[in-house]
Amino acid sequence: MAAVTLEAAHSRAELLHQPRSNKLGLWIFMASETFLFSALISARFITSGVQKPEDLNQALAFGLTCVLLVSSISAYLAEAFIATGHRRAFLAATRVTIVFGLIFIGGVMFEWREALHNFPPGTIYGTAFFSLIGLHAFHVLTGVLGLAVVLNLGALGHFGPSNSWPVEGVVKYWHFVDLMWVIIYPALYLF
Amino acid sequence: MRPLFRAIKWGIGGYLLGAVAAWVMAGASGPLNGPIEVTVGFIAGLIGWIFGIGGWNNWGREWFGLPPKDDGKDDWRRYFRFNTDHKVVGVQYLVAFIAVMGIGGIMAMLMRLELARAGTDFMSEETYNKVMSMHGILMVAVAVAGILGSFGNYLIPLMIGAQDMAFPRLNALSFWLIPPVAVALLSAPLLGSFEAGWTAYPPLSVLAPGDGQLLFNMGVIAFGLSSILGGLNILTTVTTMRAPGMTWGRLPIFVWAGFSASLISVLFTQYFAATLVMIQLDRIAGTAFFDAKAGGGTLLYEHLFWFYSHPAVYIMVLPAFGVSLEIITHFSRKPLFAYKAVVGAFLTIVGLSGIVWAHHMFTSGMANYFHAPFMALTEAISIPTGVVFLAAIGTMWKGRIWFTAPMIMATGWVFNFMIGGITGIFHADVATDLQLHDTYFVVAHFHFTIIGGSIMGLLGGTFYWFPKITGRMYNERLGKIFALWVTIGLNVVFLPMFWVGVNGMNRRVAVYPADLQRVNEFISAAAFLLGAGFLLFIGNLLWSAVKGPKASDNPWNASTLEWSVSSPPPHHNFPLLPEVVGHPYEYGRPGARHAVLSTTGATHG
Amino acid sequence: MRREWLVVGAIWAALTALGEFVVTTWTMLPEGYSRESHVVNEAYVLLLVMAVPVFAFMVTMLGYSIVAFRHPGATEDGPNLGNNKRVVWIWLAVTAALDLAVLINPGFVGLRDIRGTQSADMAIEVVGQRWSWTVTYENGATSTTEMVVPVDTRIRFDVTSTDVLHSFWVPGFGLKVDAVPGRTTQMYVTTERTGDNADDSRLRVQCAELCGLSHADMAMTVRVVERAEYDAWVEDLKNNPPAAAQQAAGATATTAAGEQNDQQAGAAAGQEG
Amino acid sequence: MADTSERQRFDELTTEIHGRPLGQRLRIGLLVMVALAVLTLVEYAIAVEVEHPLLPLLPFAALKFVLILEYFMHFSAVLGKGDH
Repeated sequence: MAAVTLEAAHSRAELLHQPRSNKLGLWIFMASETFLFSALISARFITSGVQKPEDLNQALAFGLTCVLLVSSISAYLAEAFIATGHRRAFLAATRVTIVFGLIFIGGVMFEWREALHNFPPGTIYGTAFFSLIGLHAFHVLTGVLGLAVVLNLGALGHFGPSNSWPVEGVVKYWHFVDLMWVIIYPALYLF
Repeated sequence: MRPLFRAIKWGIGGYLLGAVAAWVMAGASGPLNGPIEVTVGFIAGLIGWIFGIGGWNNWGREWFGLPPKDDGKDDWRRYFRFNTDHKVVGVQYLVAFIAVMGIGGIMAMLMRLELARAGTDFMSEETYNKVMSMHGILMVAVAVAGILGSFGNYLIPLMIGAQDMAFPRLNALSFWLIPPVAVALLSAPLLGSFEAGWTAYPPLSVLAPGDGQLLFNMGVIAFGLSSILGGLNILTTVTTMRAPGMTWGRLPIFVWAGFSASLISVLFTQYFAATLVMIQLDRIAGTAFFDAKAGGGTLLYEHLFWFYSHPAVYIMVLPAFGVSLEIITHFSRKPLFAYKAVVGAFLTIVGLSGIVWAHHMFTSGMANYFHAPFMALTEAISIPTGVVFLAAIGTMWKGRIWFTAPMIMATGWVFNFMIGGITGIFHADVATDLQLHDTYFVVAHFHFTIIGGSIMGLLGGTFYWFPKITGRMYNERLGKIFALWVTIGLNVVFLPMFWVGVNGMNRRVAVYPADLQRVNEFISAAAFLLGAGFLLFIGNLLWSAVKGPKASDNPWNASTLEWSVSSPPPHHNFPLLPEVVGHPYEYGRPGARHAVLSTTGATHG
Repeated sequence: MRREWLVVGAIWAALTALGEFVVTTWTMLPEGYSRESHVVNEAYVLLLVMAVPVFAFMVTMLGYSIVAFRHPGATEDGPNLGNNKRVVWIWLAVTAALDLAVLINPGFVGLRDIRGTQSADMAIEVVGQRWSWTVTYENGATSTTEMVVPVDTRIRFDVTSTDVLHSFWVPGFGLKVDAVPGRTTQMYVTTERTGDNADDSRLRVQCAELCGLSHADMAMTVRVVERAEYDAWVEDLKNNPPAAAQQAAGATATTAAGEQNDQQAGAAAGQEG
Repeated sequence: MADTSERQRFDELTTEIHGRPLGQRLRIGLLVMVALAVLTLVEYAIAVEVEHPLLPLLPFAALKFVLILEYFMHFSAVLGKGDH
């Protein structure tokens, strides 16, 4: 009897702690990641000041920014839909997010082919450009993988209004990647 | 043991797969151990290893909607697989890092053997550089994760009355990242040049031929990841998992120390990772971060590197502050003096640690106007550190001091770390630092802070919690001899190093001016004696873990929560859920209690 | 209670007196060859003088507690004295004051003294490469085996590196500065005393920043000589460069001669004035 | 019953997700998106017009940063529910 109560108590305690822990843990992780990005962003300004080459593909970069913005809102919608129990809409929004994420990665690859020619990584701007965009694109890629996992599990019927933490977590991460782009975009293209 | 073999297989398989894939992607020309292949291979191998050891069964399966599988029963084999019990992870960390400390210690002995004579008699300069670099990085790793990984994981949940860490699987992951790191670091000297020291300053680390430096970079990045995840786990655990009534003001001081150190490790470690990624990119992708001709610069590296690596010394010593104050309190049987001030001091140290990095760079040629502010900020750290010393002596004053092995370690910590702290001022001061920087004075200084600060905390904590962890008592007489041996031996070995430092011997050299040989002979002899003392430690613990007398639940009659459960603690930590009703250190007040155990605790949430 | 503090105070005073006596009379600092090294040594001694009472206090408290409050076993508790705000504040004030004192002198004072003015009687170019130093004098003469500098002269070293980080350190001068690829760092030294590497191993240029294989051997001897001897030596070095340097210096050696003579005259005049 | 109060507490802890109805969420999302789009356009326009526009661009980046942090990531929710 006592043992049963104890087990129950333990699982109840877990039920209470885990949502907070997950959320806090993700925030701490994102804070940590911010430092990683800040290291590279500061490296960009330390090595090459506010200099930037003339032959940056501004139109493409602006387009990529818009793509990320759209994917951000679709991710937001995915979270909103699953939290209110609209599973089909959630799946659709997640798919849209993944597609836009992939478009973004494709755009980066296209941009790199040009950039490799114009300002190769051996130049000082190229160094900052390729490392920062590369780091960011890597995060987009992991975000897409996370979304894919969530989509798959969602399609298997895993999430609902009371059980949406994985979706929320991945979407938060996705927004975080967007957040970094908000800084990287002006840092690389506009300043 | 099955998961271990599987992990080795998957790790090697992953490495080969990654290397070949990278080789094909890079045009299928050139050698299979080119820089890109090694890098990608290491990453793939790391993933293979983690999945193999149990990451896949315990965790990865969930990503695909499959139920997780457990790998085996809870017998001794649980120490050799992905185990989510924080106590298992803590023991894994402790044993692994004492082993790493042994390897690093052997390197130190080899170095002292070479340094006993002024010329190169025992090993070539190339070998010396490798041994020195290896000693550096291994010991840095021990100091960074030794206490936080072992006692942090083992004790923080127990001390705050939780069943486990907030993220048990992440916890297991952060430990199992360590073995591949060890493999990478230990094989680095075998694969070509590895001579840039643990600081890996470019352009040397970029230009050095061979794969050694690549593996070093990847290994340290993975270690950084482990450190970040460990810190994240501790921060979250302390914030969300405290037992009812365990307010922030009632946390044992070790928990506060671990919390503060975790703050640093979570945030600043990324900068070290970033610098190593930059070196790696310079090596494999042709970027120009540190290529002066293209406009890059090494000062960038130094700034970013020390932005992590100075706070890192507080990752090393803060947990040891916690351990030592914990020991001093319980063995003086008095409340911790100025508890709130100490907590404030810890947090102040965390804050200050992030804005003092450039005191490592007074000779680096950075702009002169940086010197004065960084000197001022650096010296300001002595104020919060002083509070910790005040707490130590204030607690001992008028106490009932029980002079056991851990207590000797803790008082030795006060003494030795103080020498380290005072000589630190000589480096914070620009005038003296311009002469003393990169000399043996620095070597002596940081060995006093890191051995005196961090390692003595680790050793003292090992004695103190040994009965709790193993359920058996260590040999007190041998423990006392060892504690005195270390406390005194440290001074005998490292005090003369201050002298050779001011007399013009620079660090990281295999040869030095002949007129310094007599003192170096003495240092070497003393170092061998100090090193031999560690056999006493290992022998004592190994023997006691098997044959030692059974320990009671609370052999020290200490008040914190971990002593309220059996030795070793049960699987869920607490047979009855604890509810904290008072401060942890209420010695000398009749009837005061820290916690009561009850079944109703959970409902308070 | 009061007696306890009297004993502690007495031990502290005795230890402090002993310590101060030791650090001020039995100096373990070798004398340097430059004004800057005196600044370093003074700062060093001052820091020791300030550290002694602090150290003595901690040792006294620690030692006294261990001896006087020993109590085997955990059978009895000490008094429930967890906090004393006044003590904490006094402690904070004292440590802050000490910190401030250290910061002002030797901190800022030492910083000012050791840097001195940004002017020099002569400039010497120093290039570090794995694993040797090349020194170029104002007359264009170069040396890779020995550095000779005149006494009583303020010298600016312009230090750079061609490959990896090195650090230009002459222990006898009390200063070092890193040799950074792609940058020129400067170090001002005012020589004050003649000396020879043969008598003092601290008169050597030593690389102090790990630079790979032969880092430890990356050293060259230093001599501080009288002005006249220096002039003769550097002139001789230019006219009869060592075999290795000869090829490098090559054709430019003769054309630079006139220029260099003028410069020397100028420098000499500046010194007299 | 203890269970219902726990249920409530669990819901409280996750209100940021479960609290608002869908319509309100969609409105907020749309508004923020429009704001972000406008800000990005202005950013771009400034960059085209001004040489090295470090200072004028900073507030825009900061504003976008805060908008995403607050409305997409619910940052204040993490501060609001401190300890127990």
